[in-house]
Amino acid sequence: QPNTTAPSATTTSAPSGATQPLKIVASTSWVGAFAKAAGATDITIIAPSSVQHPPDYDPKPSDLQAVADADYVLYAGFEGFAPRLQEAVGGSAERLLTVQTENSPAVIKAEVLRLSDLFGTRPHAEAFLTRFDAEYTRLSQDVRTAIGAQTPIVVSQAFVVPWVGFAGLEPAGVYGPAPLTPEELATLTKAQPRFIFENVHMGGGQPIAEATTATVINLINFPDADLDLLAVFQKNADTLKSALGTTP
Amino acid sequence: MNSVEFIDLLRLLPVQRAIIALIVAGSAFPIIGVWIMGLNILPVRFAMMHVALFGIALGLLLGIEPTLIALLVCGASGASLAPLAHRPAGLAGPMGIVMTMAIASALLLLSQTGINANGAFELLWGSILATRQSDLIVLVVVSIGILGVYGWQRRDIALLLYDREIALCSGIAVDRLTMGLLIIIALSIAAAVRLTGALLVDAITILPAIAARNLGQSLGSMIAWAMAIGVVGNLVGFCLTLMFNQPPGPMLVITVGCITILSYLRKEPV
Amino acid sequence: MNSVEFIDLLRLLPVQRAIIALIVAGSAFPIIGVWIMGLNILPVRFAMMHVALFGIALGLLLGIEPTLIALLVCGASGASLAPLAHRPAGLAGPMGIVMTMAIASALLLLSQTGINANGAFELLWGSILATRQSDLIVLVVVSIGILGVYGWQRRDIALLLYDREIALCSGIAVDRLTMGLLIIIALSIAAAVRLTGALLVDAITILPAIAARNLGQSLGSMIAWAMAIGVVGNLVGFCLTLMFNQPPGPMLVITVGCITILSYLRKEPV
Amino acid sequence: MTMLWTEATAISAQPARLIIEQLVCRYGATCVVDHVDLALNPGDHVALIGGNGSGKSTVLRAIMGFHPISSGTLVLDQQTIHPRTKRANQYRHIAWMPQRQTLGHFPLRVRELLERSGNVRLAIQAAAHLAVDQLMDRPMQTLSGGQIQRIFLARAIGSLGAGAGLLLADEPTAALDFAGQTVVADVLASLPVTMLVVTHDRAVVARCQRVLEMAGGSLRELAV
Amino acid sequence: MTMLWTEATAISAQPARLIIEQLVCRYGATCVVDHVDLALNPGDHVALIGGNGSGKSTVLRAIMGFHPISSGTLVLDQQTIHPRTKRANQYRHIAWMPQRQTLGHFPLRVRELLERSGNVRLAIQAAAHLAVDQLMDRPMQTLSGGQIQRIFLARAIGSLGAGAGLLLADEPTAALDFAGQTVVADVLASLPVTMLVVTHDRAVVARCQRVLEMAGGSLRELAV
Ligand SMILES: Nc1ncnc2c1ncn2[C@@H]1O[C@H](COP(=O)(O)OP(=O)(O)OP(=O)(O)O)[C@@H](O)[C@H]1O
Ligand SMILES: Nc1ncnc2c1ncn2[C@@H]1O[C@H](COP(=O)(O)OP(=O)(O)OP(=O)(O)O)[C@@H](O)[C@H]1O
Ligand SMILES: [Mg+2]
Ligand SMILES: [Mg+2]
Ligand SMILES: [Zn+2]
Repeated sequence: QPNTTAPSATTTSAPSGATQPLKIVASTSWVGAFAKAAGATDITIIAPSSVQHPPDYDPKPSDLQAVADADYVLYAGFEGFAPRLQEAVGGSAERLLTVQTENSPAVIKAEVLRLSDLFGTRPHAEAFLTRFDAEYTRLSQDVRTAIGAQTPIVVSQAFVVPWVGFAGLEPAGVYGPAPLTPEELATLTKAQPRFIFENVHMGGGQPIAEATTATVINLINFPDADLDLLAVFQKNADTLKSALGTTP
Repeated sequence: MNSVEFIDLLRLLPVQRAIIALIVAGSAFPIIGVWIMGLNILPVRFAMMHVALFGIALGLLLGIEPTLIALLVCGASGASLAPLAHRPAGLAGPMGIVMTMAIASALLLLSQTGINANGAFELLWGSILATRQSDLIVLVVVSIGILGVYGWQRRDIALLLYDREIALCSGIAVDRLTMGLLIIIALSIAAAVRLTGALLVDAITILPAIAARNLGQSLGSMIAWAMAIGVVGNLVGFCLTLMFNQPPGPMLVITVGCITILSYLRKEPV
Repeated sequence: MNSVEFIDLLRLLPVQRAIIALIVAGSAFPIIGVWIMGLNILPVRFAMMHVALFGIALGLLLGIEPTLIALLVCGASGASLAPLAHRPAGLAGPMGIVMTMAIASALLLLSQTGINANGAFELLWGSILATRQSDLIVLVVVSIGILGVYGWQRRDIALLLYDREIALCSGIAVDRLTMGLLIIIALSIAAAVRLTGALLVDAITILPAIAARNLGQSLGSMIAWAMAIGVVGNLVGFCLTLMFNQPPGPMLVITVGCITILSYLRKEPV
Repeated sequence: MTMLWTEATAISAQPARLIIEQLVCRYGATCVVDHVDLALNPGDHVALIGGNGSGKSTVLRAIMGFHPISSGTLVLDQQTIHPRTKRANQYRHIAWMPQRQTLGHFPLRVRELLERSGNVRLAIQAAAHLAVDQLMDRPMQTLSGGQIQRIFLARAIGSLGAGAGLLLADEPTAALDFAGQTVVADVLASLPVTMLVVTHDRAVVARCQRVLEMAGGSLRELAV
Repeated sequence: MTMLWTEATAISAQPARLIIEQLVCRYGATCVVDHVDLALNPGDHVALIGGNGSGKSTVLRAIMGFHPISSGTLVLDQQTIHPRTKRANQYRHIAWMPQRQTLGHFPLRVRELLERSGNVRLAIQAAAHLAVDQLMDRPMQTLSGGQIQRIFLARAIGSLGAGAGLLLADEPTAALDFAGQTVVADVLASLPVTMLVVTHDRAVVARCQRVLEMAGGSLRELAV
């Protein structure tokens, strides 16, 4: 449903559209990384990656200014401040886009292409995806190699399930984001996992570790301020290699 | 930040709206704050946020407009406290029950139904910088309502907060008045959280009222103090917000909070 | 859920530890709850969580062990209330200030320094199902400490909570005792949140105490009631948790909360 | 100071008739008012005396509806007082002086208390006669024991001025200085309404037409 | 009932000497105790009378340290009373009966109050003499006005039994029934300690050796 032509606000405020990069405001660094991958260059992040609960974020005056000046405001859907700020400053509601954030190749590919069509930066996005595919395959292979022939049993927090596939494994169980119930704990414990893929941003898997002596592997989803999505894959690959690789 | 940027910010419509909102709400909501002090239900803002969360979860579950359900549940929880007001231990305990039971029920409902908690939280979100035209209108209406109720019932309220039995034997319908106040408090707090942000509600209700309790010698003078501190403190805090580019909620709470702490220097409050 | 599964759950080490924790903490923390009622600082659990968050942010910023700083800041904030206890408006106002100012400062500090708040929140997180051996030991030590202080000072505490002037002219060092109680309350609540989870703290402190305020006729009998409700209510709630497969925090709050609501059926508390 | 209070004539109320039959009040299991009968004719000034803890205040508080009635009936001017319903309306018919002059939970100025008494003008005149009219802008919390008591009497007189035909006063002279004891006893005597006054003050008893004594929850009339 | 209280001989305290010089107490700008001098010799029983609002309670509360002293000195048995420091220790030297018998903020049983009076045994004996020993297990909040006053006198006697040499009593007979007024006046007269008693009760005044009158913040001694 997103419009492929830039909204009128942009064309009127920036008549020399070809030379001036689009101003993108992203709710979080994760959303920002998708925009960057799609080819945006002028990206302002509202909630820094340090904010645990994006729904709670209290924007600053500079955030308001950024939204007022933005060509597009991107958010993941649950950050109430993004649509409210956009509505408060007025202007076309079409500037506001939701982006599905998930670190799986399929979602990344779909969302990056969709955004690039909007930004008019398709070639950049395709170049990124080519690089991404190669990197993903390489890093994923490294992890699989480190694991070796065995297939350790893992359970995973709901929002880091894609990393289980990344490691070439199947999750024996999933928990979160709600707190564990005793039955979940019992079921997940009974699965006798060797590893727990924990979402470092939310937590919640510690009781399983307690009950099973499984190793907790802390995985990230949000990139740093450099908005480098590939760095997230690099970092998690390293984490996974050193954790899974040490299995006897 | 230099002055040019400050002026730039003032040109933004939401910033102008925020200033109007701070003046309007800052002069009406401290009245609510003083009632809250008098009824000894200071954590009501926390309680209402959690009751609202429960209402939202319920609304999402039933497929009815969640903010409506949230308001209804907030009003009902306020009303449900009224019959306990005459007890020797007062309303602090019942408010504590509402607060903890609401969180627990909300979490249970969310975990039961698998509703995305983020979506529920999102509906509770507000910020003074994100005040829309429609928000401002609602805020003005609510504020005028509060001022009206106070103007109309202030003598009875003064006696009620002083002593329930004396109010009763002065011919005041104590139960009805208590329930009315509790419902107004619950609804306006719930609305204000959504319209202006949670922390701002603290800065315009509770904190000015705590300061006024130290400074005023009657309901009238306390409310005058609270309104003055509400408006002035929040405008000063908002200027600091703009000047130092800080999140407004925390900044306003800290500004008004400092004034409140200073009010404790007054030696002999009544 | 059938009985086999129930027995299965009881075989889990975390479940066994949770039961011990509920018995131990459930019999000591209600004492803290009654003190909290007596000092009229019911939202202390909320306040301490946010004070702790501020302390953690500070610790992360300074590179010092964050949980240590959090405990220190909690203790200090408790102590800072003591000089205000003799004011006519009591401690409810000061506790309100601590609560709102702590959230605001924590948010400001986090937003200022770009500290990873995930770490900060993580350190506050606790769940009764995640109680480790070491947590249990700390909990037992804290609980014994609370029981010890109460046994040792209970006559003085009874008079202090009854009336400060009467306590003073009975030769009680009122200021010191108030400060001691506030520090103990602040520290144990902060520790318990970390060890057992926030909601569980409500279920073992505030709720039993509110019920006991309706049922007991003296500090001693209130504490007996609170302990009974704390232990029994939480064990029942935990069984329900296991039987109906619910998150323990909300389930325990709801169970004990229902008992507390029932306590209001008693007509004439003192 | 000891002259009769002339403004009392401004009280327009019709003296009320109060009939109490078989009144029983309990605290939990203990019965502190035990099947009490009592009839006050319009204009009667009745002293209610009796040992400490004999149940005098409980009787008054039951009439006011502040204490639940276990059984029995209260009839004020042919109207049965329902302990639960339409209370706010009934209070306008009874002026009340409590034994424990509460300091209140929240600041309130003397003026605000008197303004809501029913008849401000008369209440302020009464305050002037009782020498506490200079305290109008003071918070109740800052008054001395005797000053509070005088203000509460002024408030009760304001209620009488607004049409209450019955005054219930619980130890109205307890905290007063020597002069005040006489003044208040005289003011009470001059009020043209029905009055039931609990007292341990012989001067007040002496000015009443009837004396009832309470003991162990029961009431008997003393020959005066 | 009106006999002297024999257990008073169990009070072991050394009667105290209290010297007050140029005491000034204010509420905000108003000066309610205005350069008051007062000397109590050991064993003196002194009545403090005066109009309502004249500052009597404030003087007593200042001695107790409950009201701040603007200027002046208080010396108890050669020891200057510092309004701020080591308060808890000094309270053991003064027995206190407040004017407003607080109902308290939290339940407390009578027994618990007396247990912490200093000398439980004596306090309970006094309660028995004052006919309130059957109330030991009752919460303070459930007592009648006169019952509370009796319990507070018993508490003060407990303090005397623990060595306090000075009794400060603020209107100790205000809420008492006829018999109680006499009993308490007699008990007070029998106490072998220094005593400063604020009262509006002629029977209590008559049993004191000295009478001071307060008016407008100033004190003068009346010839008895
Ligand atoms: N909650 C309660 N539980 C048990 N007994 C109570 C309670 N409240 C009051 N009482 C008792 O009821 C009796 C009557 O009390 P009331 O206040 O009516 O006495 P009174 O005649 O007014 O005494 P006084 O002259 O001292 O004011 C007293 O013995 C009192 O101890
Ligand atoms: N906070 C205050 N601000 C101003 N004046 C006050 C305050 N508190 C008390 N007062 C005044 O101080 C004076 C002295 O009060 P105090 O209680 O000492 O009187 P008292 O002699 O004990 O009177 P009573 O016989 O009525 O008990 C009174 O006139 C009172 O109104
Ligand atoms: Mg009485
Ligand atoms: Mg006095
Ligand atoms: Zn949050």
